[in-house]
Amino acid sequence: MLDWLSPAEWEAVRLSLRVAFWATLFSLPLGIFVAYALARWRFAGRELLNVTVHLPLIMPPVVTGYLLLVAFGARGPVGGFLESWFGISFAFRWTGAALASGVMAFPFMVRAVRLSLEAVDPRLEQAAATLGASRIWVFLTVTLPLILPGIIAGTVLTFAKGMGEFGATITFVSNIPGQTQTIPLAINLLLETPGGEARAARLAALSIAIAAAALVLSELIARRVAARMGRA
Amino acid sequence: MLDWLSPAEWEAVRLSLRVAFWATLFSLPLGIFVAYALARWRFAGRELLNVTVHLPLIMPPVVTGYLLLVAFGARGPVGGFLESWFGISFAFRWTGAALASGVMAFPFMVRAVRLSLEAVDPRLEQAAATLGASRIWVFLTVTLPLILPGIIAGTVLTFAKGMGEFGATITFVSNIPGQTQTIPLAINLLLETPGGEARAARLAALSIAIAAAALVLSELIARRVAARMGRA
Amino acid sequence: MTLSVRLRHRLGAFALDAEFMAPPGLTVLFGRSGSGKTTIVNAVAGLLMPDEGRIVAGDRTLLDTKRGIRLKSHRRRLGYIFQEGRLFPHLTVRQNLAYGAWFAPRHAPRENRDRVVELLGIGSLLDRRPGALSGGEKQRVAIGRALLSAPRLILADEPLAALDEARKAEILPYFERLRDEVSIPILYVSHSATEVARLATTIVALDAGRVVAQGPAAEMLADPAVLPTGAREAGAVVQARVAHHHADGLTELDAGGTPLFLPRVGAPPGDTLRVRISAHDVILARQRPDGLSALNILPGVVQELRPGAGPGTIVALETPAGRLLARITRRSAEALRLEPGSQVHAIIKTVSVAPLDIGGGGAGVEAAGPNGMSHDGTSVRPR
Amino acid sequence: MTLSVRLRHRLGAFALDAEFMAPPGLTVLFGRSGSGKTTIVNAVAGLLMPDEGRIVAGDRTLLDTKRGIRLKSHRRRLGYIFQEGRLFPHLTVRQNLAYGAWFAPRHAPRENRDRVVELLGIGSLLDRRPGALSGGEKQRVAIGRALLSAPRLILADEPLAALDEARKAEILPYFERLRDEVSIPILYVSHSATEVARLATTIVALDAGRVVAQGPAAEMLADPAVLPTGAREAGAVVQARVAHHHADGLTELDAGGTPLFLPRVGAPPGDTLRVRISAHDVILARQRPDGLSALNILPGVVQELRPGAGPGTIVALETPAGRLLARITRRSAEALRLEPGSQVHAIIKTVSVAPLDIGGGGAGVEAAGPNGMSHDGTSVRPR
Amino acid sequence: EQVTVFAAASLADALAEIETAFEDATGHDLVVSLAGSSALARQIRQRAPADIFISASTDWMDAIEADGLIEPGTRFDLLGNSLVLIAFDPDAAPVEIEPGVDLSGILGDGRLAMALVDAVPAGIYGKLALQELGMWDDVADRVAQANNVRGALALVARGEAPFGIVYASDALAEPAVTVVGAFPAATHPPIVYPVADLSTRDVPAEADFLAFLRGPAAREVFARQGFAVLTE
Ligand SMILES: Nc1ncnc2c1ncn2[C@@H]1O[C@H](COP(=O)(O)OP(=O)(O)OP(=O)(O)O)[C@@H](O)[C@H]1O
Ligand SMILES: Nc1ncnc2c1ncn2[C@@H]1O[C@H](COP(=O)(O)OP(=O)(O)OP(=O)(O)O)[C@@H](O)[C@H]1O
Ligand SMILES: [Mg+2]
Ligand SMILES: [Mg+2]
Repeated sequence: MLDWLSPAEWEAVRLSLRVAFWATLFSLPLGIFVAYALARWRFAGRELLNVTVHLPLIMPPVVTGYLLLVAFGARGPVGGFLESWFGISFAFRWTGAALASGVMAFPFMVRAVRLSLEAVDPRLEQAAATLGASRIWVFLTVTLPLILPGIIAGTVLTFAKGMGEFGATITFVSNIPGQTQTIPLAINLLLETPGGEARAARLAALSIAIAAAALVLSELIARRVAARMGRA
Repeated sequence: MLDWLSPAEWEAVRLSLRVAFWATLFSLPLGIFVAYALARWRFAGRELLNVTVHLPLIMPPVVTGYLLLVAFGARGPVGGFLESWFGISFAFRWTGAALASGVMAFPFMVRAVRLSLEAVDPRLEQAAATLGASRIWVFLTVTLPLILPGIIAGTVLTFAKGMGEFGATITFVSNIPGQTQTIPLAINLLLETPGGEARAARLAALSIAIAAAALVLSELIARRVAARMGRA
Repeated sequence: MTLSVRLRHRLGAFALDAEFMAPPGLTVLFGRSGSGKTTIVNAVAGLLMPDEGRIVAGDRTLLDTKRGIRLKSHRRRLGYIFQEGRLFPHLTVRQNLAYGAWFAPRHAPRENRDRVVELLGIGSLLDRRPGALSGGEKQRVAIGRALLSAPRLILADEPLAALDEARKAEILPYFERLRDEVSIPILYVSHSATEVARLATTIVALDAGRVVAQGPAAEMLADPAVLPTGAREAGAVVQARVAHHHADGLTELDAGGTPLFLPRVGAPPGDTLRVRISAHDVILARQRPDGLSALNILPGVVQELRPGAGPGTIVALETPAGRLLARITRRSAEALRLEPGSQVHAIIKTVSVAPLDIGGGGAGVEAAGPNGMSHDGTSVRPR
Repeated sequence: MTLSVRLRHRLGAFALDAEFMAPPGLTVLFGRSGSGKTTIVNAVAGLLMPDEGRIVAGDRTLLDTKRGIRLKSHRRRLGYIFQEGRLFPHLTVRQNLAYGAWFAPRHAPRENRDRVVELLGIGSLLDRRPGALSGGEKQRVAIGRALLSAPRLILADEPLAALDEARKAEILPYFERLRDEVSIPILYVSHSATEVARLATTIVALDAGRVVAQGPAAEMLADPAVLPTGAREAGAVVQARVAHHHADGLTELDAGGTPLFLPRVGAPPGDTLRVRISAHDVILARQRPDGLSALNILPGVVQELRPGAGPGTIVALETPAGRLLARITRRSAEALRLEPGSQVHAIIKTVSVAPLDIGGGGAGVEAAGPNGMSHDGTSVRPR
Repeated sequence: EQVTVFAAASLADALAEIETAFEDATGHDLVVSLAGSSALARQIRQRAPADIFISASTDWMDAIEADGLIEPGTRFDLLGNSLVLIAFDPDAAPVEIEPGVDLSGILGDGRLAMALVDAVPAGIYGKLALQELGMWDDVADRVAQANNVRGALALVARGEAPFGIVYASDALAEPAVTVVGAFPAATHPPIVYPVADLSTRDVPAEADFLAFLRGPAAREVFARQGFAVLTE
């Protein structure tokens, strides 16, 4: 079974899982925050934020990758700052791949959470406030549980995107086996070579299987959440 | 102003708008249907459909484009059938670019609509049924208006993706100026050309402006819908 | 049209096992919170598919699990007034009201919209959306929406609970009219004794998912034991003809030859009314008392004494106006030495006949006759 | 603690312009559907920010638009029972009940959970979620949730509307206890005359967003003109001491020296009760009548005759038990030649004192005294 | 008459000039679709409406030829290129590239930017050259593989990688990089851009264009762009 894929390919699988996992983990809280801001607050620059969130969708991935490189590379303003102050480095590392995936999936994460947020009945949040819950507690005990469907959807989309992101990743952190060569990069490599299709297909199948498992799991969780809540 | 971009670039802008428009128009009803099926029906193959819908997200765009090429190309089984029976051809035409964009945006369209669908209070649909509305009428008069937020979100995401899709498009329908060279393809090409960055940036800015306009419009509509509905 | 319902369904720990007949007229489902009223109504509406059951409305079988018949909700032609409004938030009040009419057969007999709107006092709300309505306003729109859908069966789940007394008093006659003139069968859930007394043709009493008693309203109301609200709600319904409207604001009725005074009633002389006289509003005296502020004193003969669990006794009398009930203490019954056959006088204060308790038309009570319900003065209890 | 409210707010075509004082005890907001009751309660709860207004609860200013004070809802320490439940669908009944307690100050005096659960009859529902509850069950959980949040002010918007009479009868004493023993001020919206009569310390009558009358309950109930439900709800509240429980199920009260018989009451001998005697349940006679089934006959002197718009007249009497009201027809008043000073006998049927109308403790009425409300027998009407 | 050319993206600039010149000279309409050689080759296999294919490597042209999609006898090598070592630092010392040079030492802790070493011609040739020179094993795990030569160039131009290996033609076009050494031609197989007339379609103008490519105007353009012109 193990020699079904080459060791380098297994490495790509391992890396993809890691990248997808961390991309999801980090974009989740930020996505919820941005979605909340967009859905609930009226502030100057709201539309600008909204457009910014959608940028990775509008621009070709190469451009996004290039901009990430410019900003988060070792010599980029943000990258340099993070590196020297916090020792966080994205350049040519899997962390950069995770960043690229997270950024590319961000519009979906935000949209999904926002849709759920806008469907939350504000009267329930009011009820919580009259019972003594401050805004943050209302959010944690009422809003957050009620937007679980959106969070699950956003998580799944981000995870899937993390498994599949190619253009921004290769532009930002290039293709370094064992470091940044995720499954899509490996597949791409195989497709660039005449006759590489069969191996590419195997890798794609594995990737799909993983994402499908995550998908089925998410459906189970979502169904459970829905069943628990029923209708009030 | 017009010579701000080259004629070929204006052509790309025109083409992108067309591609994004048709991609959105066609994936909308299909997306709503699939979302409805996934949200409301229990049928054999539901999970399979769900995974299939997410495939464009999981696989690198090149793979999606390649599969489209194989299936919808002039020699592909589906493409050949559509061509000979309905005269619809996707191969190396803007229609193919629209198909690629639509397919790539499909997971988001479906997710957005589905989230809204799952937030619809089934008791309202029941009420409509007791008032004599058959299932299809319930859908048209109650469900559809209530899932407008999801439809708007899905539309915006699909339109934005239509403006930005690169990988699958170039793999599927190549990069033929005036036929399939949309803005992202043109940008990508400019980035391949030494010294093309400035022109690429101009084109990107225009693309972002269009998408931002669409985004702002969608927000206005959504806010109007929300305000009209208030809370019941 | 008779509605016959047999249901068996399990919801978690709650087991519904109910069987009842709703003859033409208005059938009240009566029972404590959680006794299964809404569950039954939902099953009749087709919103709940029971594990087992049969629901037949006239000659239409709505449900028969044995024969695999499950008519879809939208084919049942109902007007369901839900316990919780369920207005369409995306439609204006006007559109909500019009909704059912879109789907009604073109020539179905339908209520006049303007009349319903006026009755419900929602004329000024037509262009608003439900989000901008008060609780009672929502409920009134919900009533209007159901009534205007040209239904062949009305299901009303506590339709008036959120309304003030004055509004109730305006709407109740409308349900009476539907029951009597338009002859639409109505299944009506209510906790209010006044509504029950005023509207019910038939009463079905539920407890923990089972029918504990059912029968014609007149009999059920006369039997405090079967009414879950207790003795206070016992009473008799008498029929009387409007005789004369007096200048001092009183209306004189003719109840089997005896005059009966009420505060001014809208009906013209000659009309027959249905007047509910609550058992606890009747005082009995051995001799005809004099110098009392009460205007209505009816002679009668004691027919039956039915002691209750507490200190009270229900006394059934035969009077010229018909059968009356009086609820007195056992102590008084002994002091007056009452027994079947005793001659007594029933004293009823004019104003103790509540405006809500004066029903228009006698069809409600009359209709209770020819439908197979027991008519021997006791109520029917299943099994 | 006195709650003083002044609000001005515009909602579409509806203009609220209300000012009232809620002295310690329970203040009922009374008014037709759409008159602005929920709007006022929402403003007190901080869920609606009025265009202009001032709300002061005791020494805490909850809102003062002039001074820019707008206390957030969660700092107001309220228990709000909403008109439409608003239970948290993702939490079990148990968690819903516990929700408010999480945020209450640790040492805030709080109700005993088990007691409240038992009172509301929701013990068997604790592990369910709101989606699986009946309408009345939801409402009961909502009541519990508010009561268990250790509130310093209770807002109740038609809390009992969805409940059956028996359940209401069980819950009402609880509100009385909160009012009298725990001394939590309560703002209570209700359409039910029984609830108003039983619970209210103060009544604020609203119409179209304005306060049309306000004053101590005892006085407001005695004045049919100010009560929107009309004359039927007039009545007097008398205080009486439990004297003796008789073997035949009757309780004998001592009302200023005269015996008053009621069906068995729970209170032990010696306790003081608040008994509401509805004006339409009182019959007047010139001579003490004999041989009547009514056990309670009180001598009295007519103080005042107040003719109403219809055929009725309210007669106020001074009796050994206190002030009583009787609603009779003008025709009877003339026949009996009643005028101030006339000696009469008031006849009250034992059972006409409804169980719901027997209140525990006299604090409700007594508390109406020292709060700046007019005490001269007429109600206070603003402007 | 219209001629459609599928050409490797790295020829974008040169072909843009040639297109104008050709159209002016012949009155034909030239359509150029620029993408990766692999994508174009696959599209040709799916009967893309292309008349002429200019590949960046012999592999994909071989594959097409094996499929019988080439007009027999029309294939010829159009251009050649050479590999150079470039640096971000304009003052970097020139390097004589020969066996024994401590490339690893020169890199320090920086990365060596290359195009995909197993897929993109520039990367493949670069890897072969380094192997030939005995340096590959030293630097293999330090190589950052970009999606194409332009990507590698961008990494060096941004300073993310201090050194890179690219084609001479690309290095010439990017002012932000400095050529510090040239790879001897003997260290790698000849770098050629083969061109061929495709058998998928047949238009007379094809021959005109092929002739034009061999002509002096085209040769001048290619030479200016840094290519070695292989035609006589
Ligand atoms: N958003 C709104 N826009 C316009 N009018 C509104 C809005 N919300 C409420 N109203 C109106 O304000 C008035 C007061 O509403 P409120 O909910 O306070 O009434 P209420 O006294 O509680 O009535 P009910 O007994 O029916 O619950 C109503 O006439 C209602 O139609
Ligand atoms: N999904 C469910 N799971 C378990 N029990 C349920 C569910 N839905 C309802 N029940 C129970 O079924 C019983 C009947 O509910 P139903 O709504 O018919 O009561 P009801 O008579 O209408 O009461 P109410 O007067 O309070 O509206 C209740 O005891 C309720 O707790
Ligand atoms: Mg119910
Ligand atoms: Mg209200």
